[in-house]
Amino acid sequence: MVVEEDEPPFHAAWEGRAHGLAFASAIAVPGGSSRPWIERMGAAAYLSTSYYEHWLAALEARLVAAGVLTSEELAARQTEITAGAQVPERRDPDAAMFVRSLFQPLDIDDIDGRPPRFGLGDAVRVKRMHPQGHTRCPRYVRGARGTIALVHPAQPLPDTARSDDARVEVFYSVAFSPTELWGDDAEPGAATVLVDLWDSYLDG
Amino acid sequence: MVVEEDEPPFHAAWEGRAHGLAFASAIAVPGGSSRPWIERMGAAAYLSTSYYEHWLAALEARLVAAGVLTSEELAARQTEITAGAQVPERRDPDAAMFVRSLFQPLDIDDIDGRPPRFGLGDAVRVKRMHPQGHTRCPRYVRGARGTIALVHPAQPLPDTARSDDARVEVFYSVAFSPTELWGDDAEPGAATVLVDLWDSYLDG
Amino acid sequence: MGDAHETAQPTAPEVRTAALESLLVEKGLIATDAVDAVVDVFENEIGPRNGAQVVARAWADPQFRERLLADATAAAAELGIGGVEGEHVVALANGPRVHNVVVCTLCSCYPWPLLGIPPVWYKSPAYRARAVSEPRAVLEEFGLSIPDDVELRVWDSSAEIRYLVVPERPAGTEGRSEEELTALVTRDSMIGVGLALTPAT
Amino acid sequence: MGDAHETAQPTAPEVRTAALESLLVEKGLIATDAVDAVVDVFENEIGPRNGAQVVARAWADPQFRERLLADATAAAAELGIGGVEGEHVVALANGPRVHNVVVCTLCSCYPWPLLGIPPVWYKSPAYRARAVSEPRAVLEEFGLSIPDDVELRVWDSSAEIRYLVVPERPAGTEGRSEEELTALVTRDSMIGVGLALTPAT
Repeated sequence: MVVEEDEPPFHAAWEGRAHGLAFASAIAVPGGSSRPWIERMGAAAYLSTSYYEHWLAALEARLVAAGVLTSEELAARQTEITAGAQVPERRDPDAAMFVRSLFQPLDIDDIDGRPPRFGLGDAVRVKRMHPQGHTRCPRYVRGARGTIALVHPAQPLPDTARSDDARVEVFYSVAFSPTELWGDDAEPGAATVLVDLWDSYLDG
Repeated sequence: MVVEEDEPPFHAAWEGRAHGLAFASAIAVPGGSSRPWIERMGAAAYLSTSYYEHWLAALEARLVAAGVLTSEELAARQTEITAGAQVPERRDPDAAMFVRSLFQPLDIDDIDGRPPRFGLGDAVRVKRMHPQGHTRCPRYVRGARGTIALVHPAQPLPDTARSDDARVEVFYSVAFSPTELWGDDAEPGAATVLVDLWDSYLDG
Repeated sequence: MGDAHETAQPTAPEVRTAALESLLVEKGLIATDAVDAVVDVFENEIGPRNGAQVVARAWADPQFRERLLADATAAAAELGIGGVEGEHVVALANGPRVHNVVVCTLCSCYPWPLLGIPPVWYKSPAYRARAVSEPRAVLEEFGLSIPDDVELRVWDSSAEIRYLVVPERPAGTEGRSEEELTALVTRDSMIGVGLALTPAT
Repeated sequence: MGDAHETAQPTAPEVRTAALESLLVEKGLIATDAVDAVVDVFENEIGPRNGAQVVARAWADPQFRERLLADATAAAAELGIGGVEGEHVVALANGPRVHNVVVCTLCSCYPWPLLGIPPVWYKSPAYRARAVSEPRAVLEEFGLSIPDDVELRVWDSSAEIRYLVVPERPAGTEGRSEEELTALVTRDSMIGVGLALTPAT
């Protein structure tokens, strides 16, 4: 691991602006969470660019897909910025106040969903699967047997967030033994890997 | 799929030279097959460079690791080439003849190895594993159940080729049903996926 | 496919960011001071000091510790700490027989209100892959040796819970103020790749 | 980690190749004409025409077909075809109920002496991933529809066998010479992403 001492939150001014753009928009940035949009970058681009470049790519893609901006507008404005154009300013103290409120304790209502199919200690097996779109089921646990360690309240299932069939599900912290995941290549020593997995990923 | 009409074997002269360098060396290029060296490039570099750039990276790495060249020599020569230096010539008709013979039918001796543990039709399960180095066991079959469809003669196991414990093993074409591999996400239609897997990857 | 090396020079991210902000301001969809506010929040208001206050309170107040382990979101809110990416927090208590460490293998989920922006190593493909496959080797690189008989629990925060590790209270801190205790709680100790500082260090 | 965008401009591959050849020649470890020979072999001697000759012979000669399906390496050698990456070849016969297609998911293994250098798409991450997970969709993109009741066999050549698909002999080719038949056998039909040409086409 390469660890940076006294690492700042943002390594360049643009990173902070990019972070801010994702939250400060007067409209919700369309298209749900940014993660599925980041995945559309493709593995080569994803792995060879930095964290905030992923954010930027997702922001651009979502705003273009929603019709808020066009690629041509973006390209033209980039040319103007390169030529020295300044970013215009617009003040809206209420918007600034609202954004600050997002980083204070929030009132979150519980979401109704089907009751959990599994309880603490139940043995489960993660389904083998190969979804085309975004999923929150990591490959390294697919097909593996584990045990329910925590049951969490229902939330919107990210896999279906952008589909017509948006679902709400409970999810679980599922405990796996390292040898179940990695066979003889598991590291020695007492260990448990706990992965948060949604109800529909699991078989009893 | 993007398919190129009338695709040439090499898309640029350097690709042919790079291909040739891998076979035409008077010494065997050290370090076994190039694949483990290509994997050392890392995923980001691998996915953002072309096939022959992978070959080049592996060639450079193997020759440097074997002490045939140093990185400094390479960098210095690259600078000279950029400045217009020509590649010197050296003729060796015997070497050229030998290289041509590699692309004629070869006399390959059988290799002795332990007899196969499995026979045609046997049910097997691919081990879950997480090897640190090169392996020929694709992730998408790990943990899956299949059936032996072909038994192939023993060969050196690539996973151990560079270790002190180099092993010779038989391998099999193992037949998997798509639903075993991909669950409900399997494509409809009659299909079998056959994967060539080495003896030690399998449990009975 | 495979032609990435032939594409034009990419536009610099600072140019792309400025172009985006410029267009959104022009369309009246964003306010400069709202973007400024986000930057200010992350540069000056939220960061590991928030999590450290929560941990120090748990060390100092056994009843708060109980509430924290039962419902960390509510317990943090008692200290005015919460918000986006901290809507559902679970606290994981380290002890003599158990050490917890957190990773997000699928992206870099992180409890922002408690710990701020994740460090670059937390977002790196190497940490995200190795923390689940060879966690003891990773922790060794952070200078942390977990004996083989201590259960190492690796939490992959792949859904909507964000985890906060509650490190063990160091020996020799009896009678210290909450303020003094807070200074001992490092970011790394709340991810689980480190321990709390001892007063000597 | 994650800093790829900040590294210096990479050295062009033609410069790297020339530097390597230059140093190896200088050290007496390589001969220019040996490198020339490899380029010549792949540009002028081996390629899909070799495989096509093997397939055409199998269409024309039932006993050769039997030998090919029993030991393709030996059968190809009868025609003087063989060498590196063709040491262990298995021939897969298509038929009315079975269609075979070949991929190498781990790299791009390919029967060089029979088919030459693999095309770029065969080496692409997309083909290598999708050929095993959605082969019918991939074949559709090549213009090939495999009915749901025909067994599609996808062979992942992940070890030391190189596979040659023997396409079905097209109708209306009775009495054609081996030479004429050879012209009907495309590279794609020997990978399994196409069929042999019919004389009309």
